[in-house]
Amino acid sequence: MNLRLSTGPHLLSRESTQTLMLDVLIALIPTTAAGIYLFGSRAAWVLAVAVISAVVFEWLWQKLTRQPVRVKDLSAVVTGLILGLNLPAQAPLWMPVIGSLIAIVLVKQLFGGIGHNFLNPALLARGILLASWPAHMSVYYLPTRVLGATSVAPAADMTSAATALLRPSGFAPYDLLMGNIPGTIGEVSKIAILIGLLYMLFVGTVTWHVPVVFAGTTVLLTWILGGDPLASLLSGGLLFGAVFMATDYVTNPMTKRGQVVFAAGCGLIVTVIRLYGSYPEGVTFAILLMNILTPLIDRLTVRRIYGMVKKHA
Amino acid sequence: MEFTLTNFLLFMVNCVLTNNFIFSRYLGCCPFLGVSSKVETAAGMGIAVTFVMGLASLFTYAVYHYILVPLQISYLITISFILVIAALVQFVEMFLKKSMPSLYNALGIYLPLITTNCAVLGVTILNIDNKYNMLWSVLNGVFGALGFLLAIVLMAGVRERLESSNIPKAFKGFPISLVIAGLMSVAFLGFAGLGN
Amino acid sequence: MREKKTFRGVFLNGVLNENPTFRLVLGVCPTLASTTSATNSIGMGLAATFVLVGSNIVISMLRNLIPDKVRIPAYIVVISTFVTIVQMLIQAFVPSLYEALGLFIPLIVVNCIILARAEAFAGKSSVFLSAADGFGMGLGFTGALLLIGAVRELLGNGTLFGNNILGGGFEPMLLAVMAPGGFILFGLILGIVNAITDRISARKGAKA
Amino acid sequence: MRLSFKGGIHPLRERHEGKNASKGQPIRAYIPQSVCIPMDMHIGAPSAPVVAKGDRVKMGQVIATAVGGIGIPVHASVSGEVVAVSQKQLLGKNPSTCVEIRNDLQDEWTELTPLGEAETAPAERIIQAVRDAGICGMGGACFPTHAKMSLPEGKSVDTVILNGAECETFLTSDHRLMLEEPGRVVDGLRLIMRAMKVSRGFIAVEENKMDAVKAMQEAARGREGVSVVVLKTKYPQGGEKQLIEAVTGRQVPSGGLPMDAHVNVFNVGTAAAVADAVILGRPLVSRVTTVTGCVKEPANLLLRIGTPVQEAIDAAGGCSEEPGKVFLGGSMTGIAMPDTSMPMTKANNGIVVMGQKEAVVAPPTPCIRCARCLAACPIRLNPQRLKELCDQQDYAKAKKEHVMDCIVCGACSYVCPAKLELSPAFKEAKDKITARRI
Repeated sequence: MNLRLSTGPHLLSRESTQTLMLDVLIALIPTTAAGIYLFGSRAAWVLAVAVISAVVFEWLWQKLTRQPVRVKDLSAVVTGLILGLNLPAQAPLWMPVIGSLIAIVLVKQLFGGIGHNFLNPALLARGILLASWPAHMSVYYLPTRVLGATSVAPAADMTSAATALLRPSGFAPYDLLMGNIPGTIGEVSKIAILIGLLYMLFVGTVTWHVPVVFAGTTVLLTWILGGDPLASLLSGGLLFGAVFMATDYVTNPMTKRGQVVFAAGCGLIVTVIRLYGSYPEGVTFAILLMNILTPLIDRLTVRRIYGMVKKHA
Repeated sequence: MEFTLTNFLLFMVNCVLTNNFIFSRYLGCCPFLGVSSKVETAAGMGIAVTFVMGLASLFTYAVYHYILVPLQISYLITISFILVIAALVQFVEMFLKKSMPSLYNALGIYLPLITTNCAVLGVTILNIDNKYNMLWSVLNGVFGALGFLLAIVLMAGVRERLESSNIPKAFKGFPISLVIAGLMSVAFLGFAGLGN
Repeated sequence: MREKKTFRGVFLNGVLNENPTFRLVLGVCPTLASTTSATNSIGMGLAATFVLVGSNIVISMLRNLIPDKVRIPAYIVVISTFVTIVQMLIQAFVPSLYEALGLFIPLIVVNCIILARAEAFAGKSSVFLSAADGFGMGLGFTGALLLIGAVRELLGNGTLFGNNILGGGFEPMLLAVMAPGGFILFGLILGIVNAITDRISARKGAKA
Repeated sequence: MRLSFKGGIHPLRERHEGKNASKGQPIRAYIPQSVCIPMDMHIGAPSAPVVAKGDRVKMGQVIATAVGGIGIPVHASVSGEVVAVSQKQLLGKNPSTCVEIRNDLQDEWTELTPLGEAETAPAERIIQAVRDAGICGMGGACFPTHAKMSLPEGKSVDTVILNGAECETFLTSDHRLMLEEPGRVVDGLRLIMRAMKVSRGFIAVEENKMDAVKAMQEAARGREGVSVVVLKTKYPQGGEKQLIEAVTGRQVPSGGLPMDAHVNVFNVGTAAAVADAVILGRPLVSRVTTVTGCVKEPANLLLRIGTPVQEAIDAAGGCSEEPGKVFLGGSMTGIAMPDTSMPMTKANNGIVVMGQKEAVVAPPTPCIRCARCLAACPIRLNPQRLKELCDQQDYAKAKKEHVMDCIVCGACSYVCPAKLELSPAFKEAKDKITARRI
């Protein structure tokens, strides 16, 4: 009899990095489907190129540096898909490739691979694309669905008003909810994002803390500062960011208290950038900035452990 | 610029966040890269710099406007400012050693490094170039240094976190630190337009 | 065992083995600030070289006269004198470069390379070798800046020394000439240079 | 309302904590052909054997006497002939002295001296009787029970909790004991309360054993100061510190003992053994052990102390497939054994056989900071951070960040999607810190 020896626990939970990533991918299905439905096949191309190039770069890097290939953990797929969903449907196809290169190699692998990136790879890639090619990144198009099947022309008067932040006339709350507004592929359909959130809450991929506090802070601050709270919630990339990017395990704090601080900080920065900054939308930068603060938040939100009580006399 | 609360706040946001010394003006990179491996030491360095930059702004303002300009030797600005700063750092060091030994113990080791911190000389020259009066000069020095403090502490936090990461050998140390600084400064782009 | 120092040896040491930018990573601020284009890089490099050679020579000449205690302030005075001279020269003859480098010309004073060479080399070596060291370090600095500047200009502008290289179809990556691009590309180039030198020295080690 | 503590996990939720196979099996006795009784089943100095090869012993006869203040004697668990007194390498670090007895199958008891009934036995003699019966913590702790019952000067206890949580996976021995012999358990509790002069006693049971709760409630009816409380099904609900937090809302101070929170916790099996010792005068010679996993007939066996594990497995019908791993205890903290000829001891509440496939552990992957370990940790430590420190061998810092408070429950390792060996690393760190006096 050849018995294995090891210390407990002898049976482990069935969750693995792969299953967690798979759950995120499942949660992204409604958003992906809505994006392709709204923006047409062009959106599908952008997403496909983003995902494939992300996986290829990850594989290539791990091969070239003679590391174990971990493509199967699906994290590169998630990064690629989220990056693609962060691009406008009309982005030239080299942009998702450059974006994936930045996300996978510069932000993730250079720092030691999965778990070691201190910034959200897809978001930083989006930030770099936005700063480098503003012409492509800040011109948004109304979904082809809304314009009619033949037209892919920019919605003339609101091309540069990122994602209708000011709720331009003509966008009823219903359209904001369903995604009949200009924006990136993934951010427009709020209903799809919320379905994804419900799925992740149900299977326990994420807890409510980050999405709710992030969105709540933004709405509250916008209201206090005299903005339109409903529009602040339903326009722009707020929900997509709060649900899928601020919840990234690797780059947000470990404790619940830390996550609340993190999310509130995101909300504050988003509101400030939206109302006073030169960029029309601040979700990307807000999350990135809070990513940078995360190590310090982690240091300052250490939990009081069991037994830190006075000895009873 | 008139001194009002609004101006004060906008100026602060501008100096600390929007035009951060490290992330958008490239001033003070050497200590930023060199003394940012631990959060505590980074904070010590940042505080020491804040102290010196505020004082340096004050003294160089005086030297420029009451000595160099009247004597029409303002071309000696570089040489005189660097000497003022060097002397100031010496003086602060001696002063701290004598009257506040505990603070000296905490900050003393960083002081000699500050003389060659280009942020200090940089801010004093910028004060003159931007024609700030004495108050705004000092505020520029202090807020600029607070931006430096923020940057170096954030940097140290990230570097501490990456201590156990498997970074490719060729990138360990300076290269990865530069990349970290670059990625951080991408995030700081988000503050563009604030405080203007 | 100490090798006898020659002009050539000291010069090459500065350019290659102890390249101030790639090997010693000194003077990061001017490196980042001036490498937005190849032209600016050369301008900054040559200005720094001028100051390096001049201050190295003067400090070496005065090395026995300067009391040890006031060594550093004395070095700073010498260096800042040369900086002021170079600043006036650039302002007079290359106003466009003066515009582009701005604050970073006076800041050559606090470029750690210069003070470091004064302290580590010129303060203890002959005038002749100090000049060689200044030249080597300066050219090493200039070469490194040129490499970074060329990459940044090419990516960020599609040009090299202002000449369009990559054609009309290339959409320049603005970030490369912005502050973040400076940090990132310097970091990447530094890492790649490290990787290459590691490989070369490994090969040398294998041969020996 | 179900009482609980902060943190924790629900292991093997999808397979009913692994308990379904054996929880319906009534306790049945199994008599081994021979036993091998180690002298170091309890914490403290090993007992000193007083028998030699060839001696005839009766069941319950002392075969080794207590050594030191907290030591306890060891008794023959069968009647028969001593065939060897020898050194054997068991699961401990050093070899253990073992007394092997061939069973003559007569089950002839030695002379027993009962003290009296649960409510009438003289209180001041109970602790001595518990010591003489060789009782130590039967939930797995192995700490001599009489020592726990005797408080040092200046300490006081106002609450006794009987631990019937049985939060470990697979185990059903306490469940069956409470269901089948609730009276013994309550008697034991009353005896402990009387001996310690405590007026409040709880019997705490997880809600996945409502039948046992009912049985205990009935048995406790009318008994002075005794109440049954229901706990949420959660691991490690039965950890001493967690149980105290759940039942009393108090916390044991860091580095302290339960009595520093004025509480003492005993396993229900221990209480039953105390009842036997006082009321019947019987020393601890047998205990209920769950044998489950890949065995043909999962069972709750009343086993003599010292029964070879292989015999217990055979008593449960033998392995149903080629075994890949056998461990004593549940799957969270059970101790894997290299071979099944070793004997089971006073603390063995379960024997679990795992198949070849289940025994393969997934290789670790990089941490993704999902923070599941933080949510799981019942001590509210940061296992992710501690693991980093352990990997860097920075034990001084790990100590500063409270690694010594880790109870090595394995909850963090269980939930880790990266399959990192967290709790083993903390165990190692704790051992090293203690050994090197960091």
